[in-house]
Amino acid sequence: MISIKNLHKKFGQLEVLKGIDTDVQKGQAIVVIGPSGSGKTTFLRCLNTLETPTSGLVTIGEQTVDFAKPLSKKQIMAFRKQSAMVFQHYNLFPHMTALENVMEGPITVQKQNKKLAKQKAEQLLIKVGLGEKINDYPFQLSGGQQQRVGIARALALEPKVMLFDEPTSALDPELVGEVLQVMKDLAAEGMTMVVVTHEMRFAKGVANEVLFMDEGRIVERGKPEDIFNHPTEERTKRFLSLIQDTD
Amino acid sequence: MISIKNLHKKFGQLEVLKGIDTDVQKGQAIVVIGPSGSGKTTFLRCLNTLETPTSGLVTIGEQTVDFAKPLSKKQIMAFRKQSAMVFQHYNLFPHMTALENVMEGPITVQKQNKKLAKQKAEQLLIKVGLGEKINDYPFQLSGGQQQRVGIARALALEPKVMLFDEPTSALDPELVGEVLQVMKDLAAEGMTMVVVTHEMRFAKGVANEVLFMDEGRIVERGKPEDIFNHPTEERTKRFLSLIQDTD
Amino acid sequence: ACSGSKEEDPTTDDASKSEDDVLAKVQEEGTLVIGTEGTYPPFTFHDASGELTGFDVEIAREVADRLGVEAEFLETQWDAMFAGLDAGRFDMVANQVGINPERQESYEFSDPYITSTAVLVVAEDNNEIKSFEDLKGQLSAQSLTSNYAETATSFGAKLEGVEGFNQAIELLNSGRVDATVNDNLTVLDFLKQRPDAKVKVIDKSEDAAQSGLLFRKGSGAIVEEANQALADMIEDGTYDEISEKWFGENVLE
Amino acid sequence: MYLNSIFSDPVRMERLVDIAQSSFLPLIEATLQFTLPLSIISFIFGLILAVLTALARISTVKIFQLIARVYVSIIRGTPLLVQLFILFYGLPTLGITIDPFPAAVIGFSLNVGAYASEVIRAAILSIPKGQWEAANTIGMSYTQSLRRVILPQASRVSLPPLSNTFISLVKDTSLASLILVTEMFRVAQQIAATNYEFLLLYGQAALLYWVICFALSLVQGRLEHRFDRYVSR
Amino acid sequence: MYLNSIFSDPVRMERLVDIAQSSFLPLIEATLQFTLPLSIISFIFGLILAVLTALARISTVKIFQLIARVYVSIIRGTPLLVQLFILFYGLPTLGITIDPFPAAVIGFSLNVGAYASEVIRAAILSIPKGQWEAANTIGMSYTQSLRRVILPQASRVSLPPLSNTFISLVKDTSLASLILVTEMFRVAQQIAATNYEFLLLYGQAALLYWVICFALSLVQGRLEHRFDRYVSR
Ligand SMILES: Nc1ncnc2c1ncn2[C@@H]1O[C@H](COP(=O)(O)OP(=O)(O)OP(=O)(O)O)[C@@H](O)[C@H]1O
Ligand SMILES: Nc1ncnc2c1ncn2[C@@H]1O[C@H](COP(=O)(O)OP(=O)(O)OP(=O)(O)O)[C@@H](O)[C@H]1O
Ligand SMILES: [Mg+2]
Ligand SMILES: [Mg+2]
Repeated sequence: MISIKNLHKKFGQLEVLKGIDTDVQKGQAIVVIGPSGSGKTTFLRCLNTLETPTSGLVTIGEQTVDFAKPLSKKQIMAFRKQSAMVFQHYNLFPHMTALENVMEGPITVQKQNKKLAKQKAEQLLIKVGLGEKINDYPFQLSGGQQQRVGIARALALEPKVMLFDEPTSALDPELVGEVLQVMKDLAAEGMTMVVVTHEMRFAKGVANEVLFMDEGRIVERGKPEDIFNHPTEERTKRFLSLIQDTD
Repeated sequence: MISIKNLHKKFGQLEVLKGIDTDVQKGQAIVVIGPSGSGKTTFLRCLNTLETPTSGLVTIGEQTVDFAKPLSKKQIMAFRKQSAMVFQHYNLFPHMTALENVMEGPITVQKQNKKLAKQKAEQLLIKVGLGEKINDYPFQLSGGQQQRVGIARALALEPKVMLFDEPTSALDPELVGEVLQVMKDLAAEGMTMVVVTHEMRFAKGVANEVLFMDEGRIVERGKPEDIFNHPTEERTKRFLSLIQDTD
Repeated sequence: ACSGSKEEDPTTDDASKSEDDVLAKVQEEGTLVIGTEGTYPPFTFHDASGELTGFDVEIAREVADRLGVEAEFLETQWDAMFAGLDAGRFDMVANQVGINPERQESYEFSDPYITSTAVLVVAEDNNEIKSFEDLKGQLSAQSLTSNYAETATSFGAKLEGVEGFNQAIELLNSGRVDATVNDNLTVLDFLKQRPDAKVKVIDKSEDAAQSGLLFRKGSGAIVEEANQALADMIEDGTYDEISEKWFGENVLE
Repeated sequence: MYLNSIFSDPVRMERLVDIAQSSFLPLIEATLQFTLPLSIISFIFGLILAVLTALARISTVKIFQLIARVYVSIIRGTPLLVQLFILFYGLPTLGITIDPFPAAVIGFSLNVGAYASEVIRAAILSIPKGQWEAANTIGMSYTQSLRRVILPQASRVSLPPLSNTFISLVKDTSLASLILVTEMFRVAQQIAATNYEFLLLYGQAALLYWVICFALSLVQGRLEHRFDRYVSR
Repeated sequence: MYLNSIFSDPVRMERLVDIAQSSFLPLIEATLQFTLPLSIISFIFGLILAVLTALARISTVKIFQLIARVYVSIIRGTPLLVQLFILFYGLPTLGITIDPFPAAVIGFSLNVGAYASEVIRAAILSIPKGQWEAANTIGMSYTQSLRRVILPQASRVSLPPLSNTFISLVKDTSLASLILVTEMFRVAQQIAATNYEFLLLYGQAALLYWVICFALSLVQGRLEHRFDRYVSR
């Protein structure tokens, strides 16, 4: 479903991604961990072309793109359509209700029939457990509810792959569970997912594989139980000792 | 060191604290946990009179205040001086360097000698591990470093009690450790501390007692091992299941 | 409003060629566009019904009639009046523009159609100034470009520069200046409107100033035509009628 | 002081009341006929210009940035009076003659465009980057993001400063008399010129301006209220 | 058009150059003697007034709020020209006579005070509540918090809009001629009144204003740079 070859990203002089090679099978849920600044967010954003990679050959779904070459807007749009992004800070449109947020993509961008788009949006909101809140504005929703709207908004685009960038790290501890539940359900339904998170409940319980990034490279990759219990790399060990209970 | 009797706080019609009774011995570190909106922040803010309680008899250090009665500015100032607050979002003064942030209270408020205040501030910054960063502005510091400046700024006031409101919850996971370390050191030195946190590493490893709040009341109180392993109240159990690993 | 008639005329023509243009243009369009302030009674102002009227307005209208064209008045401030004439927004200005050598350098005047004398105005309770001779060392409010400023200085007055008579009167009223020298007809009109005003006319000068209709330099034949029209008006009594109507006397000389 | 208070003089008092009464109608007429239409039309054109200028300033194309900068600098750096003067009396020497009302609209629109562009630029920049990204991520083009996501939110932020711009504009229209548009303030001057009650007439004009501003603040309040639908307090 | 371009007429061209040359000195003199001092002094007083007004608007004391609101509404709602007129020609009827320059300073300060108060109010409100609380927590009084924590940060935010206010002020000082202050624009008018080259002189005046604005924008840039010391980019 995803195949990445030698992905590089520079910001000016600063090389943030130093050659990422990896692929993700259809229906897999991959968790990416790594220290702050290691390039996790940049990696995800490159997959959704929110950042344009400096070079690299990336396939998502049916689209393959070589970022070393100049690309047309159309190519980028077609490539971007393959995936959808869920942000750490939700980034809902504050001037639209939950329903309008979810309908916006299908209607404005994909020019779908309004009535159908609305029906589908309602179904998605019911699916993420917000059937009662469809006409609320974001400010009226808790963080966990907002993030679930964010997920529904991404799902409405019917992407092949869902990208999550620390979807629960801005949430109150007791609200994390409800968002994780929605993500677990998605994984169970066979959605292909790339998730940047330090939430061990998700990494251990749901992820098919864990990817450890450091300094713009994938340092280690493996099944969650292997990575967390027997990391082979020194850097992985050091990092895990920082984020896990030490006492 | 702290004694609280029947503390109430209303925001208009909304009663947020519905009668808090508790006390904290000198040198103890108390952790407050509880669901969002239960009143933890409001409780801490009342102790520092950032919010004025509606009623209640509170003693901190050498000052006792009855909030049912009208209070003079001087009384409030004297009472506030007993404690110092560390905020979730650090709230450093962005236009001052780390050193200036720490010196500001002693110099502007307590009218201390500039040279002495500077020396003391430097020592405090060294103590929290920032000896190299004293002339950096907050934006140049990582979250963990900023929070440590926040702690130094609070310590510079030489309070009897330190109040912490979720001091690590805005931090990247791998930066949490460095702030917790400073707090542990403080506790070891015998500082009296009230800490609102969901950081289990601190609650389990350092706290003398854990206080569980819900809906404006203290529902349960006990040693960390008791609360976390054998909570007696149903509400406590439900809450702990939400924030701890369930799988 | 001002384009049109000359399209066939190549604009690259030199200045001398444009000499006769104004008359031709006015006749072709059938309107004489006249710039005026509209805020200077009794010469050019709006009556109670809001209509533009006044001595200068009627004179200008009569001139247009005699040229066989419509008079179209456009109103604006003093500075814009000159700029408008320069820019060809107006063909002529009728606004009590005093004839003096400086202006003649840049513009053309018709023959004078009014002569006014200067009067000295002071506050009602001012007993120190009794004649022009007493102006010495006193502060007088004057429009610095008017001929009256010269009159005032010639008697040794210090000047406070103002934008017009109205401001001079306000200054006199608020006790900020001692006197102002102005045209007697304007002052008369003011006193008619504001009989309660705490000012008085204390002296009248011998010197007289003349005003004419103002044209762009090189307006050519239209100036002569206007002069002819003025002369005819004086000849057949029309001028006298208008003058009597506004001032109760003949103000030509 | 040698002038008695007008209140102690019943004759003068009566005269003032008479003048005030009879002059209100022409003043209101001129307001409705020129001051308001001129303000409103210029404001609309000015806003369009302002959005374009703001986008040019924000854009990464250097030449757009430069044009926008020069335009804003010239308009803000020189008096409106002079701009109108040049537009109306200067351009004809270059063969361009514009009628008074259109010239006024052009002049005032250019003015609003420059001032408001800074407001709108700041408002657009104040919208969190995440909003652009969210719009991008659901596949919106630049124009779509702007129209559906950014500008609606920027309107909220820029409402108060834009209402300031409008207030200034309304009062600035008094300069239109310079280019032959007999707007309300000019009418006040015309009336005062015949009865020499400048203080009174200017006061009346000020009152009318103030009423417009007050009405505007009500409109602003309603708009803010509507926007506040989606903003927590 | 029937007027030929001035550029094709060497005599006229020469005359214009002569006039331009000889008038620059008096214009610059008037700028230095009146326009700039008037602008700067009024701006300083206006800022003080603006801070007080902003604090009154923010305060919880209803009567302060009301006074501030009425003041701002009146000043913003009525033309500056009328305000100066009333101040200078109206007050004497009540027995209060103020000299031209002080009257101009009072008028312009009141004006700046009203406009800038809104800017400063917004800037103060834009400082996160956490800053007040942090100041409180280390024991600062209201005044200390304001002076040491809030205003320094608010200055950063309000610098661009305040420089707008200053630019407007500089140009508005041309109204001071109404109350006998012979500022630069008045000098331009006086010179033009003798040679009737209004367009030229107004253009020169505009150029001088523009130079001031440009200088201001340089100062603003430097100040922003200084503030940016503690702001990440
Ligand atoms: N737009 C940008 N311009 C310049 N540098 C950038 C930009 N975005 C990110 N960087 C830099 O790239 C590096 C990687 O950033 P990135 O956000 O991908 O890390 P991350 O692993 O997501 O970290 P975190 O856990 O803090 O979210 C950092 O050094 C960051 O400063
Ligand atoms: N200034 C205020 N005005 C009105 N209501 C307030 C105010 N501050 C807090 N509240 C309300 O008081 C209740 C308790 O808030 P508080 O912030 O103390 O909870 P908390 O336990 O700290 O929650 P969290 O874990 O989210 O920080 C909430 O319902 C909140 O909405
Ligand atoms: Mg990241
Ligand atoms: Mg809290």
